[in-house]
Amino acid sequence: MEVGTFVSWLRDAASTMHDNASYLTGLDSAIGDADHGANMDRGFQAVVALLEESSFESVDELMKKAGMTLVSKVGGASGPLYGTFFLRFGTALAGVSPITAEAVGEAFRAGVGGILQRGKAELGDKTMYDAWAPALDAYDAAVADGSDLAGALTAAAEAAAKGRDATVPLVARKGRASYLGERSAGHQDPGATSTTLLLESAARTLA
Amino acid sequence: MEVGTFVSWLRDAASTMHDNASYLTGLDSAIGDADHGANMDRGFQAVVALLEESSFESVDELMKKAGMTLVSKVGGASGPLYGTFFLRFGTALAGVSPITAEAVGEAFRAGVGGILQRGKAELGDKTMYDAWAPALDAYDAAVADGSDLAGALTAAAEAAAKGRDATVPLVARKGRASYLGERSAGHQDPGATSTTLLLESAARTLA
Amino acid sequence: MKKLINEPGDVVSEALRGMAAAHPDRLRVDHENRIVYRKDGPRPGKVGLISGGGSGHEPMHGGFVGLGMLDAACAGEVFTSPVPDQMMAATRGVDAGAGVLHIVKNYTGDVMNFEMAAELAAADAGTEVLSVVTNDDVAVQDSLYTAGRRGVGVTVLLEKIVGAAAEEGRSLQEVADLATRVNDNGRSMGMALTSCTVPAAGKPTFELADNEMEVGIGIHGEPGRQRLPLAPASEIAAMLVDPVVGDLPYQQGDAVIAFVNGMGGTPLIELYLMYNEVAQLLDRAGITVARSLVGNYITSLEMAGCSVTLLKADDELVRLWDAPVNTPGLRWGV
Amino acid sequence: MKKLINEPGDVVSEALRGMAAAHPDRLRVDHENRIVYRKDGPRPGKVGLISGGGSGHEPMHGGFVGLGMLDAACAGEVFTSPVPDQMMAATRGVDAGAGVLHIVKNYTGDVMNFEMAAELAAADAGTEVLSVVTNDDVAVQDSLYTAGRRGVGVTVLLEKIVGAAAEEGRSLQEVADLATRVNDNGRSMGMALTSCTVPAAGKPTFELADNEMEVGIGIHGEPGRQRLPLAPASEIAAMLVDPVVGDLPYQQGDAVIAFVNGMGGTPLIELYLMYNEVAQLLDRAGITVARSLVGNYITSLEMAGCSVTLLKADDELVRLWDAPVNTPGLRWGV
Ligand SMILES: Nc1ncnc2c1ncn2[C@@H]1O[C@H](COP(=O)(O)OP(=O)(O)O)[C@@H](O)[C@H]1O
Ligand SMILES: Nc1ncnc2c1ncn2[C@@H]1O[C@H](COP(=O)(O)OP(=O)(O)O)[C@@H](O)[C@H]1O
Ligand SMILES: [Mg+2]
Ligand SMILES: [Mg+2]
Ligand SMILES: [Mg+2]
Ligand SMILES: [Mg+2]
Repeated sequence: MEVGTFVSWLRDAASTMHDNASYLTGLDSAIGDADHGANMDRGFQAVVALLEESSFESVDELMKKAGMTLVSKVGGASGPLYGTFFLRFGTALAGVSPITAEAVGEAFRAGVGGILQRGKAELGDKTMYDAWAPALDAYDAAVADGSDLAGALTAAAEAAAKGRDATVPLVARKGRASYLGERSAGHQDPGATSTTLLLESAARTLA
Repeated sequence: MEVGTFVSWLRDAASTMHDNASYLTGLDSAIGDADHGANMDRGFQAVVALLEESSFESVDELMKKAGMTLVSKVGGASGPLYGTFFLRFGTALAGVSPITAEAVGEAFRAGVGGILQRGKAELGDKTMYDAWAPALDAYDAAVADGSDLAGALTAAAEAAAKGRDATVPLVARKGRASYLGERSAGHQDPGATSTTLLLESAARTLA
Repeated sequence: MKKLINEPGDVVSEALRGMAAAHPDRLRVDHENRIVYRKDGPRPGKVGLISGGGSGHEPMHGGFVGLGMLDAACAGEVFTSPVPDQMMAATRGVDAGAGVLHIVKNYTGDVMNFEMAAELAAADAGTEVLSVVTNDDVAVQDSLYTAGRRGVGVTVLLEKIVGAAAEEGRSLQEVADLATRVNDNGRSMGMALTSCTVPAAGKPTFELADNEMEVGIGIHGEPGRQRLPLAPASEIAAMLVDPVVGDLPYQQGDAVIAFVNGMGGTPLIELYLMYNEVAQLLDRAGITVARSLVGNYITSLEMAGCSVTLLKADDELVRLWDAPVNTPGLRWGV
Repeated sequence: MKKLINEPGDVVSEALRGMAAAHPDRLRVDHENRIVYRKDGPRPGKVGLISGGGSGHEPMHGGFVGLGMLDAACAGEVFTSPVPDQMMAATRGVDAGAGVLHIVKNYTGDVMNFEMAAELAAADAGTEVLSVVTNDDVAVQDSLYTAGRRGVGVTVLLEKIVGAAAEEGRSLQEVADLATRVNDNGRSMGMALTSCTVPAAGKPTFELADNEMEVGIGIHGEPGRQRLPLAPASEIAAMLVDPVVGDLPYQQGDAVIAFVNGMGGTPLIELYLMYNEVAQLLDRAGITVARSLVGNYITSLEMAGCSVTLLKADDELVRLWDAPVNTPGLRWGV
């Protein structure tokens, strides 16, 4: 897989975040502070600006720079979390060639590990981790089943969507929604939603 | 006429202002600062409290004290104006006995003179003077025509009401409404309205 | 009506109790007469400065009582001038032998009540009283044929500057002349994004649609001269600055104290943003900002909106502006 | 959305330009990095204090930069934590050889971004960095199993007190220990009468009916723990004071700094009225008010509402509270 493929992912993710900005902010209004859409959009627009300015020789360089851009431009909870994901994802791919479905799986695992380490969320805390964790499992299972990258990412995106939906009834224990206590139940987590969008974008573009 | 008759006027005026407080404040919202009803109500409630506490030997004493109470409790533009009216009204009746329709006419003239002197309004400035001036003229004309006190006050109240209605199309040149310029046209002056209520109360009670 | 209050009729007296409790070191409150006094006054030989007006403009006036500013402030009901009894009591209370200046905003009610008080105080105690009436609001047109212009933002700047002059031991006439000079050199204009609600009235004084604003408002929740479509901050700034600059007029090379004031419900982030616009407009007009003030100082309950005040300032005015002041609302140098 | 703004995306940078223009004598603003610096810093040998957070809480934090308080403040987007780059730049900018304390409010985003910055700053420049995380909001329950309590009103008091200690030349560890002590002795609780509107969102974060209020809100326009019928100020005061007093707990004989804070859209007249209620409740509980603060200091855009913060204060904390401070938001003694 070429650098260009990953560039496509980032561009597609950026336009997805842009199109869904007010949807994500709306979700964040209910149980947060009404900025998640603006945050994701700002961050990915900065990634697009990065793509305009620089060209990248390797996927790991591209992904690390994208991660650093997200860290530098998003802020909030999602900035360090998504930023760390891409940083670790890129680092895991350093020197790896060719980039196989297995290699992407390793990078995926490293990225989710970063989110876990930064955010210290557990499954069921009603955070983006509730989408990332099942997505990673589904990806691994698919690859183990002999699926190609496209198939594994599709499985991951579907699992993320299920995880996202499963956040609705939960009472939040991490992030701003946790301040609401019981009142956080009945609302879909914004971060789990943006994670699903990101993985759906990956399934559309990385292949 | 007895002190008691004038006490009845003040009591009736107080309950009239109380009942019309939000009506008057509503008028003052459109072209002023939304307090005229509260001001009149507060002032006349204080006059009622005065009547509960003290008894009065003479009409002039009663009216002067009522005027001082209004000055001390109302504030705003209407406090000094109505206060001065009653102060001058009372002063003009000092030592006058019996209190005839002519004597009340003199007192009425003195009171309106006080309003004019304090407020420096001219006819057509869209103030309470637009109710007071025609009321005084009508009173005088009625007395000249041989009318008794009740008849003269009824004529005065009717003329005040006409004067009040005539304030509607005017552009204000005095008081807060003047800040609105042309936008003050189309609204009835709150002070001209409370003046009319006060004179209608007089027509009901002084006889 | 959504307010942090108990009974509408108790708002003023309870807020005064809160002020007294919050500033026991600096203020003394006569609750009976609703007068906020400087704790450390009156200082023998100093001209006494009193002001007052309807409540609902906080921190003005009670929050401007203290060293280097007012000696006393009379609080009326919300948006209703205080009564002569209050002003007489305050005049007596601050008279330290050098006379008393009444700082009156030009509203019919305030002017008449202060006038009655001055007449009575002169007759009564023989206290020498002079008055200055502020009337800086350029939104009021044809003011020659009407009650005239309203006193708004300049009142704050005047109370500070004249307070410093009184502190220096100037005579009553000198203090009054300075007050007149400040008023003559100041102009203001305001606008509202929302109405406010007088507690006793219980509903907004006027209704504005989501895409409307009132331009040319005063500080009593009264509607303004014009209802206009909502505009960006840069355009609003021009709508306020242009008539102010054109009125005095302020000219290229002039130095000013520039004051962007919030109406009570507008947060500081927006006021700083407005100040950025105002500073740029002044810069383009060649007007230098010698000093600035940004914040909620002369308010209209919870109204959202702002006003711009300019005061042409020579070295003396700037020096008096910089002099120490210790009030709940303005404090520096102490 | 009715605000005095231009483009929603430009609110923060334009407000920072306004701050810089309004306080040229005291502040220096790095617009690129959105950092407000003390003009006269860094002072060699003094521990550097930096804070920061989302914008929309003005005057916090930029308005608390200056002598006796912060050395720098990083401004994020509205309600969004600033990014590590800003904090690293500010850390470098204020490091005068004695190390830097990061004052962080306990929000996942703020904590993670400051953590990343501290890691990077340590690796990068070898600057010694300690952090204190404020978490005084008693409205957050079961905080052991969650992200914990929010940092709210105590942050303001802490920045003042710890700023005074840093000014005295204390070591980084001493300053950090004091910060921890202040946080440990402070508790807060807030409520809202209205929601606020994040400029980029364009509509209110939540909707409240005319007869409803939210109790247990934070400072990001987030809904609170409970939606309750609107109540008189006296009942609201009890709803805020009781959980605060009961939590530490503050006891009969304790002395406190009492802080009634407005959320941005509540005018001072209501805050003083609330302070009157709070002072009475404390008095009844036998708690002495050593010092008080009433005003809009840690806000949530134009939200109407208030919060109550108590800080148990011994003589040292009171002395540090009284020490000179010269910032746009708090000023005395200078
Ligand atoms: N500790 C955490 N671990 C994982 N994800 C988290 C954590 N805290 C918050 N999040 C995610 O971040 C999302 C909110 O992001 P955003 O609104 O951009 O930041 P903020 O909460 O600072 O405003 C939440 O919906 C949640 O999915
Ligand atoms: N100069 C004046 N002469 C006579 N009446 C006046 C004058 N100015 C104002 N008024 C009257 O006062 C009324 C308003 O009274 P009120 O609302 O109680 O006081 P304020 O205007 O101070 O709020 C106006 O409706 C008008 O009739
Ligand atoms: Mg958010
Ligand atoms: Mg009125
Ligand atoms: Mg009034
Ligand atoms: Mg946020």
